[in-house]
Amino acid sequence: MTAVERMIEALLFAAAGPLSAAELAERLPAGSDVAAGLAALKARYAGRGVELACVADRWRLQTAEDLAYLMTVERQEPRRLTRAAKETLAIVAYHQPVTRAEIDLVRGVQANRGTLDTLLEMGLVRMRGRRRSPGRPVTFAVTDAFLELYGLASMTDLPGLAEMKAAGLLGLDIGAEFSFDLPGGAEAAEDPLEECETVEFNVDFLAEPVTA
Amino acid sequence: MTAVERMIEALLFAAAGPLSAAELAERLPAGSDVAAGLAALKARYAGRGVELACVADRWRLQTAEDLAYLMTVERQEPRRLTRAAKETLAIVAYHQPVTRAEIDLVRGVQANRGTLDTLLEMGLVRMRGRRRSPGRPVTFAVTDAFLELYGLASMTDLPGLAEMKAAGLLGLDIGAEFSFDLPGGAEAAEDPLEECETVEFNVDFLAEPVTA
Amino acid sequence: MSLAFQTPLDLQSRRSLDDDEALIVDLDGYEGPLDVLLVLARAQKVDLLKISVARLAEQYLDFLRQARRRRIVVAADYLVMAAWLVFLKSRLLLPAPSKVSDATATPEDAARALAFRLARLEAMRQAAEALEAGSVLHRDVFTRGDPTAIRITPSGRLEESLFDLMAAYVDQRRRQSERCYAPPAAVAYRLDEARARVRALLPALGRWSALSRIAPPGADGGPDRASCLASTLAASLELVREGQLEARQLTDFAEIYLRGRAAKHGRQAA
Repeated sequence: MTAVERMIEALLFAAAGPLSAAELAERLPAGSDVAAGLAALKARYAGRGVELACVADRWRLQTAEDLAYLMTVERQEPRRLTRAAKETLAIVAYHQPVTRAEIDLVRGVQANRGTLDTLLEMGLVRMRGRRRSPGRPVTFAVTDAFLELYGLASMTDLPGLAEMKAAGLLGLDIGAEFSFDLPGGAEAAEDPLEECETVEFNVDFLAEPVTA
Repeated sequence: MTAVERMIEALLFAAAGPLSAAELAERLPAGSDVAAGLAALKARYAGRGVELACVADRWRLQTAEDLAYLMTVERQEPRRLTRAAKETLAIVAYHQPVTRAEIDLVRGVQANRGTLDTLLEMGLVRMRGRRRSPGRPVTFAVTDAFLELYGLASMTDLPGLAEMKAAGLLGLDIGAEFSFDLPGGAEAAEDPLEECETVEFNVDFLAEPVTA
Repeated sequence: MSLAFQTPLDLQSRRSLDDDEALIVDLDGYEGPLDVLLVLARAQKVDLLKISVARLAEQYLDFLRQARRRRIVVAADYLVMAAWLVFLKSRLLLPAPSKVSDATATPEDAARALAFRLARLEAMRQAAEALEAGSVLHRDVFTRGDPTAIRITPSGRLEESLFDLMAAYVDQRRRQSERCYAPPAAVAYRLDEARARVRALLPALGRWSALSRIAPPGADGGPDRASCLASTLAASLELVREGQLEARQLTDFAEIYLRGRAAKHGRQAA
């Protein structure tokens, strides 16, 4: 492989779009034989998973057409939690066991009902029990999958107030009155869920009016 | 070139980031020998303008390092890290999991809070857990993004790691007591996280009246 | 350790320090005493683990002396280090105590610990440089450049960071605290002020006067009119009870009139 061929290969690979022979020549050392390099490169890539194509007088590397099925099928968006989901998850983590009404209290908005359900479906949050308070609302807690996602050994490893301060997330404006209960710490009295309840978790909306 | 090699080549070429062998296997026909395909591909690309590299245990195609001078258009100066940030990053990488206090101990200064936070924000460092020691300080470790940025296949590929280990330089326990006999000490080896956490954590803000 | 030779060595080091003054003038360039020590230790050009701490101490004190001569304000931690080094050096120069108590660290241990810390910091600095010297993404090596090409994202697994989670939590709590309605507490016209004011006005209250004219008008930032009226009325009623004032109201909701009772007022003034 000639030096020019290598350079053309690297340039085409890293370029944001197809490059013409003239554009390549500009970026290569003076006197480089671009045409010969392109021809050699085209021959080298023939029949490979990636090919050198010339479109409208511009050159680009592209995946072989017959392998397109590999690409289209596997195209996937990166999965990130939505902001709402992340916020709800954070509240559950820092205040568990927590009821829907309490989540709404912190989030301020009538939390999108779907958000908590999404987290339940994703297995990051689970129903934990029923608070021994009027309406016996269902309480929620995070799951082992949550711990895994964030690389935590246990809930006591969740970064706390001091770490938030250290990370500069808490300024002086939120000072003395900012605090939260330690996850797994002070537990409000609650009963375990009955078996049948775990299946149909949508039932708990019946409890809402009382706590709201 | 085998069919598997072609497919791996096409997949890596089209991927937005490095792919692990397992991720490749998922997308290839059942029974494909991914390891052999990768090895063959790596040999094929050796010395070319584009090379196959292993970073953070995953594979990616990248331009040859010696051709960096050609990439004037593509070069985006990575966000400049300050000297303190680079040093902190190195300390986290070579000592992980490591606490803030330990980073300060190695550097010999009360770190500017912002340094570690910048690294956290950039995704080069993450919180890992809590040290099982008094105060349960949060520990930090580097991320895969760190390995990808510096082109390291794994944590064992850190430059000079073996030599430092052999020289016993990676211990965190030594040096903490170097304030022997000196009142006040030159170094506070104590962890500052402890106090405020235990004091402020047990307040349950949810117990406050709902509507103020 | 051949301590006898330390003094001449120190003189040499002082001379060499003077030669490259530029190196040590700027205290701002250093990140704390350990950083200074490391720079000085490098000048000894030996394995940091085998450095002469006694000599290093002398160099360090020299450095501080120069900084002071240039009237650079030396931070406390530099001075603490200086004190510690002087102490350590004196301990190193003393003959070893005959009975070695294994509980306390020996000066040699302390010197070794310092040397270790210097070596470790140096190792980390070199590591940082080595990392930077490697093939850094988007500086030395480049991945596929075309953003419009068909792309495959590496995995479908969730990628979240604890930092984001914490930030999400704190954001909400901040918003929540901003949402809390906290009306400014009304400023009340204090009763004792009202009392003092009415008392002071007593001599002028020879005739029936309307409460609304006696009460202060209220002001921006101070107590409002309603509070002024209420407090003045309450204070007046106290004075009525004490017999210093008379009050009357012709009908419900009508204006209240006040009048001083001259006799008692006279006695009060006396």
